[in-house]
Amino acid sequence: MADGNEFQLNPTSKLDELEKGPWPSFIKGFKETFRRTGNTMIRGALDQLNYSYETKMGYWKGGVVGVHGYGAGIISRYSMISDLFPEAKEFHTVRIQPAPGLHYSTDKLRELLDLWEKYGSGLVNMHGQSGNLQMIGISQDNVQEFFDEINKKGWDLGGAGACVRTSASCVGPARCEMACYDNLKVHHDLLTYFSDLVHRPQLPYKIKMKFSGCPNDCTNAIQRSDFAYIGTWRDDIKVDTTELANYFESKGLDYIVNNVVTRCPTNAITLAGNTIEINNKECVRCMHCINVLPKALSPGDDRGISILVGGKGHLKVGNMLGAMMVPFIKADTEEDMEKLQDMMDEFVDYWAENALDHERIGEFIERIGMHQFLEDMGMEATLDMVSHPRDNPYFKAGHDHDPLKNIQQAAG
Amino acid sequence: MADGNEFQLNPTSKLDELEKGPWPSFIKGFKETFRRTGNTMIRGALDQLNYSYETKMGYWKGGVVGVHGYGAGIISRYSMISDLFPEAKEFHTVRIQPAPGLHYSTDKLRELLDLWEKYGSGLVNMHGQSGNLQMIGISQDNVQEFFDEINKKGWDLGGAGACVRTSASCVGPARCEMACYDNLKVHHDLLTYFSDLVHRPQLPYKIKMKFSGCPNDCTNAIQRSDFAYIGTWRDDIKVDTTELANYFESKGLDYIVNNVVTRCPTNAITLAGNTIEINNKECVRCMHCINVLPKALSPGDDRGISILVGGKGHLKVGNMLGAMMVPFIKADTEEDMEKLQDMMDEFVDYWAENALDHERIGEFIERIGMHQFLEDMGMEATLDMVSHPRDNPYFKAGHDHDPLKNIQQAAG
Amino acid sequence: MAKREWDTIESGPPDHMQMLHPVMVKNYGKWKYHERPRPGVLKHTAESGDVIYTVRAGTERQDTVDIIRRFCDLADKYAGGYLRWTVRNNVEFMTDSWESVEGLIKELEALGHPIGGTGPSVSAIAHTQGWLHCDIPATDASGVAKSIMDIVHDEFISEEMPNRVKLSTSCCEINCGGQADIAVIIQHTRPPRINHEALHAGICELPSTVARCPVAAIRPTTVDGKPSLMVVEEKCIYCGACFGACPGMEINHPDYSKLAIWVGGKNSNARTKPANMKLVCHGLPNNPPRWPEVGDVVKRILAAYKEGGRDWERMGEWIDRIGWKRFFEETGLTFDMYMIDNYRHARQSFNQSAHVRF
Amino acid sequence: MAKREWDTIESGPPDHMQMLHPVMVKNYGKWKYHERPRPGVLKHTAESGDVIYTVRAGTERQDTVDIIRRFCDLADKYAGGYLRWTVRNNVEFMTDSWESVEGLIKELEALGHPIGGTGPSVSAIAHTQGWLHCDIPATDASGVAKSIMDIVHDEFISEEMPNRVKLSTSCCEINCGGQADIAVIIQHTRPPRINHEALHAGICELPSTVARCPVAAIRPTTVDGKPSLMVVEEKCIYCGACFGACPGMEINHPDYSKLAIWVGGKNSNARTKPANMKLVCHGLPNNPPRWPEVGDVVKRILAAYKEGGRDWERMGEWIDRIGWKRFFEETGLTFDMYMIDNYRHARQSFNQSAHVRF
Ligand code: SRM
Ligand code: SRM
Ligand code: SRM
Ligand code: SRM
Ligand code: SF4
Ligand code: SF4
Ligand code: SF4
Ligand code: SF4
Ligand code: SF4
Ligand code: SF4
Ligand code: SF4
Ligand code: SF4
Repeated sequence: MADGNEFQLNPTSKLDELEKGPWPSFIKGFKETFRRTGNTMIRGALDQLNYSYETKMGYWKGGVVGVHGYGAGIISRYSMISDLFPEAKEFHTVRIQPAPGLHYSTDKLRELLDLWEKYGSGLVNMHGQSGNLQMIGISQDNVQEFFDEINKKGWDLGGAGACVRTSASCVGPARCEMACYDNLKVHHDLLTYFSDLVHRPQLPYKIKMKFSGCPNDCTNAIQRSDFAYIGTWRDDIKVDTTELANYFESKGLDYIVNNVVTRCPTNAITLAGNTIEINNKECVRCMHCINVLPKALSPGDDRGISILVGGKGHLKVGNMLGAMMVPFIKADTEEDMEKLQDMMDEFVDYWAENALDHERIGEFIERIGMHQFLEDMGMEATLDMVSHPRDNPYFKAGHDHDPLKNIQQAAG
Repeated sequence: MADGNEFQLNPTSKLDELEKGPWPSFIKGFKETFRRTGNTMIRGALDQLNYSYETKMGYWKGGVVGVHGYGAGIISRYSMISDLFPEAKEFHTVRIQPAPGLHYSTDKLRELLDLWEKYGSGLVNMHGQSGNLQMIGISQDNVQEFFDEINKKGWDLGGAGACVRTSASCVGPARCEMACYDNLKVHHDLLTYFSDLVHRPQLPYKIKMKFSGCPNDCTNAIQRSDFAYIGTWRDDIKVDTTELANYFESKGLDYIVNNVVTRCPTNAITLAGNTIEINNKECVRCMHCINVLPKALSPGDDRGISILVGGKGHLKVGNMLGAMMVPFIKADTEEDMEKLQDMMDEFVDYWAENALDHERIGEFIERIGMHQFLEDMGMEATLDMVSHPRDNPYFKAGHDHDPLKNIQQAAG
Repeated sequence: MAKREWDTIESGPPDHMQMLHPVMVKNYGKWKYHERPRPGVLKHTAESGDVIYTVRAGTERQDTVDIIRRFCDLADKYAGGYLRWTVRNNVEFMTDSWESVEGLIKELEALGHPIGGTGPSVSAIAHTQGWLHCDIPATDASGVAKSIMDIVHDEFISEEMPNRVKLSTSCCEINCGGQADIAVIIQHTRPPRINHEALHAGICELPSTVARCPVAAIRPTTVDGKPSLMVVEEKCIYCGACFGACPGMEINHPDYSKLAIWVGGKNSNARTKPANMKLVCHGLPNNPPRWPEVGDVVKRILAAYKEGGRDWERMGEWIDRIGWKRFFEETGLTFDMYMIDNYRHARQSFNQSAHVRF
Repeated sequence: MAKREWDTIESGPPDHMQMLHPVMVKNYGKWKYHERPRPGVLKHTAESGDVIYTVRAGTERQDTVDIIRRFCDLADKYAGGYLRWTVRNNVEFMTDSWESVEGLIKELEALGHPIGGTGPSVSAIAHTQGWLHCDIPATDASGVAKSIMDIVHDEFISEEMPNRVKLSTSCCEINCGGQADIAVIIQHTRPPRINHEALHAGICELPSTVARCPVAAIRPTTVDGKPSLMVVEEKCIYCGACFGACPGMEINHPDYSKLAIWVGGKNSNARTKPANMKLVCHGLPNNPPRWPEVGDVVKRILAAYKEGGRDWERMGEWIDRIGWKRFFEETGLTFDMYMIDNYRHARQSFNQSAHVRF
């Protein structure tokens, strides 16, 4: 520790290198706040981090820190080398659920910052990859009080461990013309509905939901969440013919052909003289043409959500992308929301009862097989769920199946 | 058995239905030959077959029948219901290797037919799915003599069981302008080289090779053989500009655009006024453009073979397609042929020593992993072997790998 | 049997050069291009300017010496004494004279052999041994083949499909018939019943039977005090692999062995990579001697493809373009849960995207 | 601690409606289209005709109360008292006046926050906790992130890429950073060393550590008479999953934990389906504080893509078009055996065709 001046940093020759360069430097930021507040936890953290840069090893270990009544929301960190750097002996993170879409008013945010400066290090992570507002660096002693204070102001903790996790939403209808459902509201209501499971780990493993307003999937939901809610539409793409004509005029025919017509994944778009025609039956709702011509094209009016299940990270099986399970569900009315909640309850309950420890729902489905899953969930198999029918003969359909029923009905 | 007339068939009411219709009827054929020869084995076989049609069950069981010195080549069949149909009590098949490409002279073929009529049923299968000339229906007593007689005339048995199997070749350079190597010769020489392994089962399981003159793969080699030899070329597609111009004239621009330019899998073909240009670096040797414009385009002059390994049928893992292992190998000179033989020896020996019982080479590679396989075989990994690099992080490269070597060399 | 006087010569496959028409010997490896003057006839032109015509005809495939001798007669008369078979069991006669082509066509047709199978036609179906010879079949592939070919006969003798259509049929799930644009394959619908008597009689090697099961569903057990096998029914996937290893694992049944239809297999590398075929119909009755239900489904699929496919588009490529939903709509077939893969690589076939057609 | 007087309200996420600029509340769900007046600035027009501008700026991501308060100041001054963050940790200010846009840009730039990350630019890198906070990291993702963003800064503030470029970096193989066009991820290059002392001290649940291993390489054993674990080295795939379950399974090492580069991840459904990223470089040294070798490879990849990609073509789509061979040629990277998959679904990545480029 530096002698004399309590606002004096210790040498951090490695970290200092990260103050250079045009991109904003977190090291600069940390030092600034330390210099203003003299919060020694920051100095300790910088010292330990610099030591990590020298030795190329990490020195935090976990433990159990929580708030009254909750089992999750705090990531506890104890230094393994507190003999060297006692100032950051404890350095827990408080995960706070922000408003869906990461929208803030400055007054609400300032309240939070002030409390954080009072109880914690003053370091803030905006945001964690799951979507939490992460307050980094607090000692156990302060955790409960800090929580009580922010909870009074309307903030709640997020998930960690084997529970429903904090969700992420794209900006959604708040500002995006592509949004096909009110993902902010669905996020808000579902996470509130699942509060108990957010705060009290009682599941085989984590569950993440992410809410993207459209198939551009600006929250990376399909890849990063067990349940990806992707906005979509069932009717035809809306065409503003005046704006379409404007595009033809301003961008030119070549541009439209090379960037729209030839880029549709299913060739659903054809050039028809000086305009384009969309065969909506062939359209797979990929968003591309709408992205290129946002003034002229927009999602249809019969909007809802596609739900993909089973996305997750690398662990054990390599990256898993979510797979289409519910091609279309409405989320307009309170009744719709109840249906959605019921459906989610069924998914979660079924998984929770049958999964192994540390088995995400994607892995679970892979283990028990899609047939078992669909049957147990009482879901109908549809072609939307697959890229193509099976290509191996190992299935057990049973001998009472009548493949000709439909054909005969159609004929009869 | 019908009374009185030894040339009289028993009733086969089910099979008789198969005499109707425009396609040639094998039942008609069988009956015809029975009526001429009175070979009761045919009648017995028809009776048992008709019984199978009635009961919807098969009634053959295997056994062990062979010829002196060989362990393979005969598929033995004994009737399980010889009390009902004693005339086809024994009904073995002799698998004979035809000339590569299934080419025959009538004199050689007639010799064979005459001997077959003498010793066997007179029923012939041209050909089995692996490429054997199958002589169906002979009793054990006659097998050795029949074999000796045909062997004198230059015919040899094919494979069956855990051995190198009879191969198949497309018509090849004998009649096809697409042939990029002399697949008939390579087939002939390799199978002769492997004769011992064809005749004496001493491998973990079967090995099939198939020889297609070009990537049209008219023998279905990639799907149906452990080693698929596919003709290919390394230099540029040859263009006959006069014929190309003729096509433009006779077929029209639209036809060329819609059926050639837009159908190249890598967009290697561009329209350039009234002709096309091929970017041979982008060409993946798919054959399509050559197929559509055979007069104008043909494979380049630097020709050779791509070898794909691991194709096989459904059993255990679902259909496996062969995977590219040797992107290019020459097969022009005797030296080339020796190299090819040595390489095949290495493949076969390595697999034979390490595979489990009943494990095809594709399954074997899947079990031990491609890294082990390449290392043990001393083969270099190339991008031709994959559609794309790995997408999961579970590999063990070791820490002595230097990824920057090549970059630095290039720079230095 | 008399004492053997002949010493085997392990001669391998005969030399093909002695089996070729002289024009083919002369121009071996020097062909320049081909044309199709009419369905069933090819015309190959060599660099030398020489021409060889090929006449292709459908056969019984399960042939006889009489049938083949007749082909030999025709080959002698019109084709210099040479002939060949295609990988799909069609017979081919090569001649350098157009008159011979006409003679061949006339005589072959008179004998009942359809001329065709070239270019964008439906060629002869690849099939397997079935009840005629195999020890594990649940149907008769030859009969199914004949029944289907009768139906598609007109498509064999014409060239009116978008691209070549390859059919196959197999009499057990092993599928010796191979991948095809449309394949008809036996499908088992319940686990094998174990014939303990047979097992006690020692006809099977028990450990290798156990090892054959892809899902480890077979376990050693004791029945009546003697070693036998049992099947864990929940695990068993009805594949029938054990039956190939051991006849006591009785998988076949007149009613419970059904037929399934697969589409979109592709072996060539033209345009798209080779592709496995996909299940589109299962549980069809195994209904000899004519299997009308199978024929009906095959016809529906061919009709839809013929109508919708573009030039050079193989069955699977056509479906990829229009999407599987429309394939099912246009053929009238019904998608169901069992068509969703649940085997080892199942995840790869899931729709891992928000792409969806409404 | 004093007696608690507050009863927790499980309020969940706050209501977003109270967090929105009035123009956004008014036009909620009624936006019509957007434009990008300049890099880093969006203009959304509502059906009502209302307009809202967005100014997007890069941040430290590991922020402080001071940094955020400055953003609040700017939001109060120019954006009605509202602001938001993007999923990539950029901050966004919304305003209905163009003057405010200009003011914001000026002040943000003065504070060192680059304006950009919109449209076809390289946006801010998604990264993870690293040595600053996580208990299992082998590097410091924040440092790698800062070092890379310094290099690509010019591509953040301009829109000159073929399409959006998303970067990520993760400090262990678990990859909390996610799939990206280019990802930099820790890669372990040897099995964990087992700290038996730690295991004896009871810091881990042994059975759940055993269960965590994807390849069943961990076995219970006894060391010094006490229960511990061992690793079967031939089986171990160096994934480090066990370390997450048990700190005694020491996978990290200053020299043997390396960095690997992955490309072509795609999350959107635009045109092509979402895709996993692929390994293109591994064994790069873990070289703080600036990781120059990593930066060099990232630069090469970006340069090649910028040069060769077509409009709207994402990194992976570009590579699919030109082929992986040319990707390696154009970036100067070297393909090797380890880039061939050998895990569970490896076969699916093999070239199961005769398609080959020479
Ligand atoms: C004779 C035969 C080879 C043999 O040695 O027996 C053969 C001969 C020719 N094939 Fe083939 N193919 C033959 C079986 C195959 C097979 C395998 C099969 O039938 O099981 C395939 C792969 C099928 C698949 O992908 O599932 C095959 C895929 C092709 C293709 C690629 C078609 C495509 O677009 O996918 C071509 C190219 C073309 O059509 O121009 C081709 C082209 C040709 C050409 C035009 C080559 C040439 O220039 O001479 C030959 C005349 C074809 C015709 O019928 O119009 N041949 N061809 C086979 C005839 C089978 C039959 O009797 O019907
Ligand atoms: C005769 C033939 C069908 C036909 O009518 O053409 C045939 C018939 C049999 N096949 Fe086959 N297979 C025949 C070509 C094939 C093919 C196609 C090919 O070779 O191109 C395949 C797919 C390719 C492959 O090898 O995987 C094929 C894949 C199998 C398999 C599954 C192998 C696998 O690993 O998936 C078996 C089962 C086994 O070997 O245990 C099998 C087993 C059998 C057995 C030996 C059944 C048995 O295990 O007892 C059949 C003997 C029937 C008989 O009584 O003659 N047969 N079999 C074909 C051989 C004729 C010939 O030699 O020319
Ligand atoms: C602000 C943000 C959502 C949010 O709630 O935070 C957002 C906002 C918009 N995205 Fe996005 N996307 C945002 C993250 C993403 C992500 C996820 C990510 O960055 O990790 C993706 C998926 C990335 C992937 O595929 O790996 C994403 C894929 C897209 C696409 C599809 C691009 C493509 O062709 O693949 C579009 C369509 C487009 O570019 O027109 C899009 C379009 C848009 C539009 C134009 C939508 C609109 O009409 O308003 C927004 C302005 C974009 C701009 O920057 O020009 N957005 N967008 C995110 C900004 C991130 C950032 O700071 O850089
Ligand atoms: C903080 C955060 C990284 C960041 O800097 O943003 C993070 C940090 C950790 N992640 Fe993560 N993950 C974070 C987002 C993710 C994401 C991205 C997402 O949620 O969109 C993923 C990929 C998606 C997924 O869930 O699969 C992710 C996949 C994992 C996994 C692997 C899960 C898997 O099944 O593949 C683990 C390991 C585990 O859970 O056992 C893990 C575990 C961890 C742990 C708890 C390490 C551990 O096991 O002790 C890390 C705690 C670090 C710390 O000290 O704060 N983290 N983790 C992110 C959470 C912040 C937040 O709540 O907002
Ligand atoms: S996911 Fe769709 S609705 Fe949401 S921000 Fe992106 S483009 Fe807009
Ligand atoms: S949204 Fe996508 S699939 Fe639909 S028409 Fe537009 S580009 Fe084609
Ligand atoms: S595989 Fe090629 S060379 Fe052989 S017959 Fe077919 S097209 Fe000709
Ligand atoms: S052979 Fe195939 S890949 Fe090559 S140029 Fe022709 S169509 Fe394209
Ligand atoms: S498909 Fe099955 S039943 Fe038919 S011949 Fe082959 S192994 Fe025998
Ligand atoms: S039918 Fe297949 S899965 Fe069932 S016991 Fe036999 S081998 Fe095993
Ligand atoms: S990537 Fe690994 S080390 Fe980094 S934060 Fe996530 S779990 Fe921790
Ligand atoms: S590093 Fe991975 S593979 Fe190795 S022992 Fe640990 S969990 Fe198992």
